[in-house]
Amino acid sequence: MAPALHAAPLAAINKGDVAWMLTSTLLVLMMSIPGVALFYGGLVRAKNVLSVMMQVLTVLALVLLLWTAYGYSLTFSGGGAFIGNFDKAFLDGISASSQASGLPEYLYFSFQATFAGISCALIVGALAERMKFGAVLAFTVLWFTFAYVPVAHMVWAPSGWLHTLGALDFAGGTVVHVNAGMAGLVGAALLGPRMDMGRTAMRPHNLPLAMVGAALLWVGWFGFNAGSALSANATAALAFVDTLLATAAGVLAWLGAEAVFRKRPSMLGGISGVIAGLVGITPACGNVGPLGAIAIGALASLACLWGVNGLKRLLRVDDALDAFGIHAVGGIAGALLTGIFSVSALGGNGGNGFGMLHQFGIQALAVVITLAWSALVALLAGLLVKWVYGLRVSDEHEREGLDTTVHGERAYDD
Amino acid sequence: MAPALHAAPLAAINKGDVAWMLTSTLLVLMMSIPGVALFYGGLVRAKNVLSVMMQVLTVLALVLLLWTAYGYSLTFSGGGAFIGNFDKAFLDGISASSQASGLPEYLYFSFQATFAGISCALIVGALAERMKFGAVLAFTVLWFTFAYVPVAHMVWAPSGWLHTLGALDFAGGTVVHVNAGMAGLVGAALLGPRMDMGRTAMRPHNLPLAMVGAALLWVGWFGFNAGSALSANATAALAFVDTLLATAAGVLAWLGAEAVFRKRPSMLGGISGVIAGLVGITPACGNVGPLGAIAIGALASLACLWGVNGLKRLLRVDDALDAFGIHAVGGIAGALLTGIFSVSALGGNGGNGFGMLHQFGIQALAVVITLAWSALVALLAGLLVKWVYGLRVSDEHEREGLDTTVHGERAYDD
Amino acid sequence: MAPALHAAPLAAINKGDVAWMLTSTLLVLMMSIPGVALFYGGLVRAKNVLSVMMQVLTVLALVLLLWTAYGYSLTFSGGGAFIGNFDKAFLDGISASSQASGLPEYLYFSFQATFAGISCALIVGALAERMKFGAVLAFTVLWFTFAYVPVAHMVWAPSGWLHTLGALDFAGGTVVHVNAGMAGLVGAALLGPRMDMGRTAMRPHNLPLAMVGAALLWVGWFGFNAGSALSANATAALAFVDTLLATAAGVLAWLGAEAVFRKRPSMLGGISGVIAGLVGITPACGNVGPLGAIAIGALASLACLWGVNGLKRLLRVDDALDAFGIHAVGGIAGALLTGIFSVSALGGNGGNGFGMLHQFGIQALAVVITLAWSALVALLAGLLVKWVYGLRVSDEHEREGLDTTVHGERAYDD
Amino acid sequence: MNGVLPVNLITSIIRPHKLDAVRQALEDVDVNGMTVTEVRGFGRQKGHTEMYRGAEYVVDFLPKIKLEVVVTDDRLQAVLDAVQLAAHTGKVGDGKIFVVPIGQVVRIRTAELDGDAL
Amino acid sequence: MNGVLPVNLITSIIRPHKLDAVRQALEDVDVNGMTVTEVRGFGRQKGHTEMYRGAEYVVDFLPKIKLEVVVTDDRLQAVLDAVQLAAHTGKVGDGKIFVVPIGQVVRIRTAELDGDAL
Amino acid sequence: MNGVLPVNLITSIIRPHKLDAVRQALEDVDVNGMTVTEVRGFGRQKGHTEMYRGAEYVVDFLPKIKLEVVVTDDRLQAVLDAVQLAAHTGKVGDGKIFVVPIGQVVRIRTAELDGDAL
Ligand SMILES: Nc1ncnc2c1ncn2[C@@H]1O[C@H](COP(=O)(O)OP(=O)(O)O)[C@@H](O)[C@H]1O
Ligand SMILES: Nc1ncnc2c1ncn2[C@@H]1O[C@H](COP(=O)(O)OP(=O)(O)O)[C@@H](O)[C@H]1O
Ligand SMILES: Nc1ncnc2c1ncn2[C@@H]1O[C@H](COP(=O)(O)OP(=O)(O)O)[C@@H](O)[C@H]1O
Repeated sequence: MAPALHAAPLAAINKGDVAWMLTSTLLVLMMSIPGVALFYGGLVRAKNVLSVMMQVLTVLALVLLLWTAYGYSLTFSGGGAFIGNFDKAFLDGISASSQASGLPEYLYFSFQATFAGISCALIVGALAERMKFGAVLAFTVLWFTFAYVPVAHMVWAPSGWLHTLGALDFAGGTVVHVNAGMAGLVGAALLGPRMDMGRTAMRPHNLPLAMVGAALLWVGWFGFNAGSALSANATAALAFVDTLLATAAGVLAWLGAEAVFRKRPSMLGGISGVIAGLVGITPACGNVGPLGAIAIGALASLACLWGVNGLKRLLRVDDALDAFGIHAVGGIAGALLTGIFSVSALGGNGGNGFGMLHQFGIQALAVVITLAWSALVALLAGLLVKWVYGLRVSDEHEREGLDTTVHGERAYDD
Repeated sequence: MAPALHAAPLAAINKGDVAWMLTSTLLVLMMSIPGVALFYGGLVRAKNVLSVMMQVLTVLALVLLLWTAYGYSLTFSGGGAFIGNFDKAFLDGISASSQASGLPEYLYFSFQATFAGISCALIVGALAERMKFGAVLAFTVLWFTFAYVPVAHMVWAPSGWLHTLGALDFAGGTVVHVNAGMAGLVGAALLGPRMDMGRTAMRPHNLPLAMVGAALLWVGWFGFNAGSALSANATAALAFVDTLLATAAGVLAWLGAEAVFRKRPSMLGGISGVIAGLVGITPACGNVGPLGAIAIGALASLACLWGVNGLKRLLRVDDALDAFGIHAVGGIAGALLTGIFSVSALGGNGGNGFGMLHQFGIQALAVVITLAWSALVALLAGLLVKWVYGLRVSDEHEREGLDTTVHGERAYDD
Repeated sequence: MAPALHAAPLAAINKGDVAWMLTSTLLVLMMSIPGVALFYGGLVRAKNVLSVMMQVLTVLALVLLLWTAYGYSLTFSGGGAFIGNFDKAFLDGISASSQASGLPEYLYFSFQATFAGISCALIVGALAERMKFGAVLAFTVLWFTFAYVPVAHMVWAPSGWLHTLGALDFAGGTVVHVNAGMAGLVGAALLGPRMDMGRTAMRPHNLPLAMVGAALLWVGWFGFNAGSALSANATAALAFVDTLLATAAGVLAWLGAEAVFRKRPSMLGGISGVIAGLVGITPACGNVGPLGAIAIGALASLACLWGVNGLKRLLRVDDALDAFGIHAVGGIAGALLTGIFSVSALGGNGGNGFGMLHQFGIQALAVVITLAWSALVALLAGLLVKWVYGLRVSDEHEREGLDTTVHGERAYDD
Repeated sequence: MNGVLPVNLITSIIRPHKLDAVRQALEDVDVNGMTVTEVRGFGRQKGHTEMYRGAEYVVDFLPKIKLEVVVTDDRLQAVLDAVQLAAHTGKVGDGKIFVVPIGQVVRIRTAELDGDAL
Repeated sequence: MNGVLPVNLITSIIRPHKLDAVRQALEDVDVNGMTVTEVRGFGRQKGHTEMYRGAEYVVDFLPKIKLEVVVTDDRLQAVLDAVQLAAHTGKVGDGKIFVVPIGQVVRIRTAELDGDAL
Repeated sequence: MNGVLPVNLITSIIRPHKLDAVRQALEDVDVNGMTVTEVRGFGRQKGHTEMYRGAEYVVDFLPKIKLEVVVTDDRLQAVLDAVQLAAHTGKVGDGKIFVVPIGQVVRIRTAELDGDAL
């Protein structure tokens, strides 16, 4: 994502840019609801589908307002290396005629707001089927404030530390996916596994629903990736084609591996490949060429396949819907591969001065910083919430399901 | 919504505007199908889900053709105070090069057509689960002709009475929501309550479906609201951010109230808050600032919470899916609050000459006129249809469900 | 669809065009997933829903990569009458600054890629519920290579044979729908009927799902049709309004016929009317006026109603989800009617030199060529796959359902 | 203590929309426990027709509710009468009641037996 | 009138895809009423395996159909034979038939009893 | 061969989440066949409340599992004990076990009868 430039507020705004960014913003909103809500909702058991959908919706709504209150300002206002300032808190000083990055600032604000929203919504997947509703909200608010906002500032603000180091993260692979996936892992570890874990099968209750969610995520992701060009220009077109092809490669890689190793390629595998390919190409989509995108999509997909199998068995954490196994692992793979495939010999737009090894190092640094920062904040936030309010619902509520016990309703009826 | 200006048909059209309005138009279409169809379909019992979806689809198709035949012309052609003329009936005189409001007229026509479509589709919710299919169509056609068209003309045509009075209704809070909600209430009163009302629980048969519907309504509503700027400009961006934040506030207000008063915030509450916030901000979104939008979203949501509880018990009408309780109540709240939050001291763009009390009066007048006009037309239309054709299906059909008895099919099978 | 012009690569690109075409491309992607996946998924029995969704997703992913490898180049590069060349295979020579048809070439490439994807995905409907997964993929790849690519070249490339003859196919009625429908018919005939055909009812397992699919197809089809203008201009607006109204007419025609002949208008009928109207208007939408569009929508719908009833009984082929009965029949009706309603006396933009009879002949020729070519390729491809790998799953797998036996998972669980 | 009385399983196949009425009638004769299953019934009553893409056919099974109540002998007749009255519409398809003598009943919670277990 | 003959409840657990054949066979021996329930069976027959994100396991219950038919003694054997033949595939998992004597039958519509109620 | 022993149908109504434990307990006493139905139970145990747009009400039926096992007389008591123990929580709503003597059993696959059919 291009950094927010406030230099030329009086320049004429191109309506084609505005048209595309209005569309992109609603596409990113659509990724959260219904996208993630459907994807996660379909993957849990029928007794908990409303609870995850509620968590996604409420976290989104909450973060949109917090973004208004201080998130936007702390991220994009002011010149600190680690955090911004409060000058634009509550949209102070912004009017319909304000501009940012060549767009009406309200639009730029909205676009960025939907990124904050989906980042927090993604975490819900790791915590599914056992966490108190209030605890989900509290945990998310703390993480948003102390992890999302500073990391976004460090990576995207012109003065941000990682930005000045030269870390490449076109659309948010590190800020969004590595960041959120790590928080999910820590949260899930603090929560402990679901009570029936290992004893009964925790099958998705409605895979077609999850498939629709994944499909809408793909569609919406064009807003996320091509929208991060902040303009209807050639970079947007590049990000678009990269997003299209990396995802196709992600699907085929996952299904191919399943066909070889398990004989039966699965729907859950196919949609996991969709997400993995999308996550992988996110940091790279403005920098690598279409063939590089295909490679990244396939490699990220295989990395995530390992993430939800081998790595998951190693970690022994009940990351219920694989927020870490897909978003963090895919995000790490993507960030590192961006360093490689951006080189012009591999079709990237890295230019002459681009040093693959050097860039790889910076990318790795950005990943490690993000992982560490996010994990630390998630740990402290989770412990605080546990101590003050408690993290888990009672066993009886967990057994009966969160829909009836926490929200007083059932998903399905005759 | 800016009035249709036909003054400068030869001016160059900006392609950015066209791009955004093409997108907006399909977004508003998406609000009806699948948006409203899903939202309503999920909220009824399983034996009636197809019937409401059919009603939404058929009403939409019918109104699109009637809009072509005479609706557009009577609304936007001619200079009357209460109604237009037939000059553009059947799109007479319009070609691909015609312009309206700075857009290709075919596009302007299409955008407005989708507004007419969703207004009529909304009414279906009040009448659900017991009305003859033919009666729904006849009732809707009459109401469209004698209520929607004149009210839209009065509010949006440059010569329209309420328009010249200065009523503010940026995207159609009065024309669409108050208007349709009132028609639903009258229709439901004429129909009588569903047969099991009060004896058995009429639970939503599929809340995830309704949630997806609400989510797509939110996404599509950006076409409705920001599209009403008719241009990819700063006003569209303002309407966009207002629509984003008001809805978030609507969700949190409803859930907060449920958490306080019932201990258990619900999914149905959350999605009701989505719709309530959206309805509330609709008339205001081109005029109030983001903080005003948050206030309006929250207040409209609380008003609707009362609308579907306290008020509903008062009215004793089986408005099955709360077309009145949410759309009319939220629309009224929004229309009145527009008068307040448009003032520049509260972040609105009311300007210097803007008198809050004066505007509040005009807004109230527009609401009252719309309520009265819509109620009268709905009453006469309902009585006529009842007399000529009958309104309700037989008890046996109602008991077995409308899907099998009216449409000859079942929604779900193994 | 306007042919790909590569003449002026250095001309300034209009960002409004780019904005609309980015949007259009993702809309066409959305037609495949979730559109077609939902539509087909809802219509099969519960034990096969994942299998059709998998086939749609995997075919799409595969074709996107094949389009990159050679499809795009063979279709749009080079000046042959029947096929292009390999100059742009693997996007050779294309960079972010390349242009095609006034757009960034990556965008033009992506837009066309989604057309290839949906064409192949449509075929899946005819083959549903009994075909080996690998056989679906192999059959599709062969058909894509030897039928889709040459027909698309013949119709859309400036040097293509049917293009130079003057065949009108604005958005792909012949290339996509006639072509794919015919392949489906031949494939289904080679496969043989589903084992319970005629003995048990093969009811749709989830009509609301199919309804959502149809609704998203309608929404996405604006990208397909109005996007085929390749610009946010007056032609796009014309294609838009035509697509809106033809579909409305398609719905009402089908439901009207059902109401008259069967007393009970059905949801399956309504959504079939949606698709029929859309298919019918596809070749015509840049050429006929709105009233012509209404006529075409209604007539194509009635033709398809016959296609899935009378004609289907005649053909005695188990075209499971009516890929031929709707897409080919509707496509043929649309192609022929385009020849008629393009005449300016009927509101079309045929111009003075336009000869209705002459054009009708050309349209018929294009249809016949496409039908014959597609059938031949499908026949050879099907026989080859049958011989090498086999087409059908075992009876036991078919009886138990393809979801568990081929993909190792079930769609629904508690 | 009615642990000595013989016990019967009364199985009723009824119309789904009659469930509430039958439950009420059973409560009125002081039967508060029962188990309900959704079943499909074939019988004299014929179903509606459905149409799908040209294929029209009669649905020959109909949704019914199976209601199982276990009671001691002394209340058998009262329950039979209650169900028969409450589930009655007089049209074909009202359903049947079957009575089967039961050998033994156990309440899982308390391990009480037979009449005491109800 | 066969109101005096003893009555039996025949419960058959069969493969779902055999339902149509069994129904046909029952009609052929003039049994037109029956009640059908979707059940899950555990037994010798083993289910397929399913995989979800790395977790692979055997599904140990299988969908079966429970078919309940009430007939008088004179037709019992004919019904048993009809079901056994029609539901037979010869592979593990074909299912079982249980016969339980019934004390009383009531037709709700008419209050007819026992054999007359069928 | 235990074809001569009397046979019983043991029907247990249990809590859904106890199904796995009960199945395990049955396997431990060498019972490997059973049939399971999802049912709804009314009884002393009261359901949760649900709210929909202002309407709040108690859900008075509860999801239960009906487990049917057919065994010969010699194993009846072992099965009863196994189920009672495994399904027990001690709270209201644990459910019941009913035993009904069976007249005849047929294994469809082999046409074996009675004890041999199990
Ligand atoms: N012989 C039978 N055995 C088991 N169930 C039966 C039998 N006959 C009827 N039923 C059940 O009773 C229901 C009603 O029977 P039906 O013949 O339609 O009407 P009625 O009970 O009024 O004579 C059927 O749908 C079926 O579920
Ligand atoms: N002891 C039993 N009690 C109740 N139902 C049983 C019993 N044994 C088997 N069944 C039912 O019969 C079905 C078939 O039994 P199974 O052992 O798999 O094959 P077969 O009947 O061919 O021996 C099971 O799925 C189950 O529903
Ligand atoms: N008289 C009865 N007849 C049939 N089923 C019963 C009867 N009483 C209880 N049940 C079943 O047993 C379940 C548990 O009964 P309940 O009274 O709630 O608790 P408990 O078994 O602990 O006394 C009920 O939900 C119902 O399914």
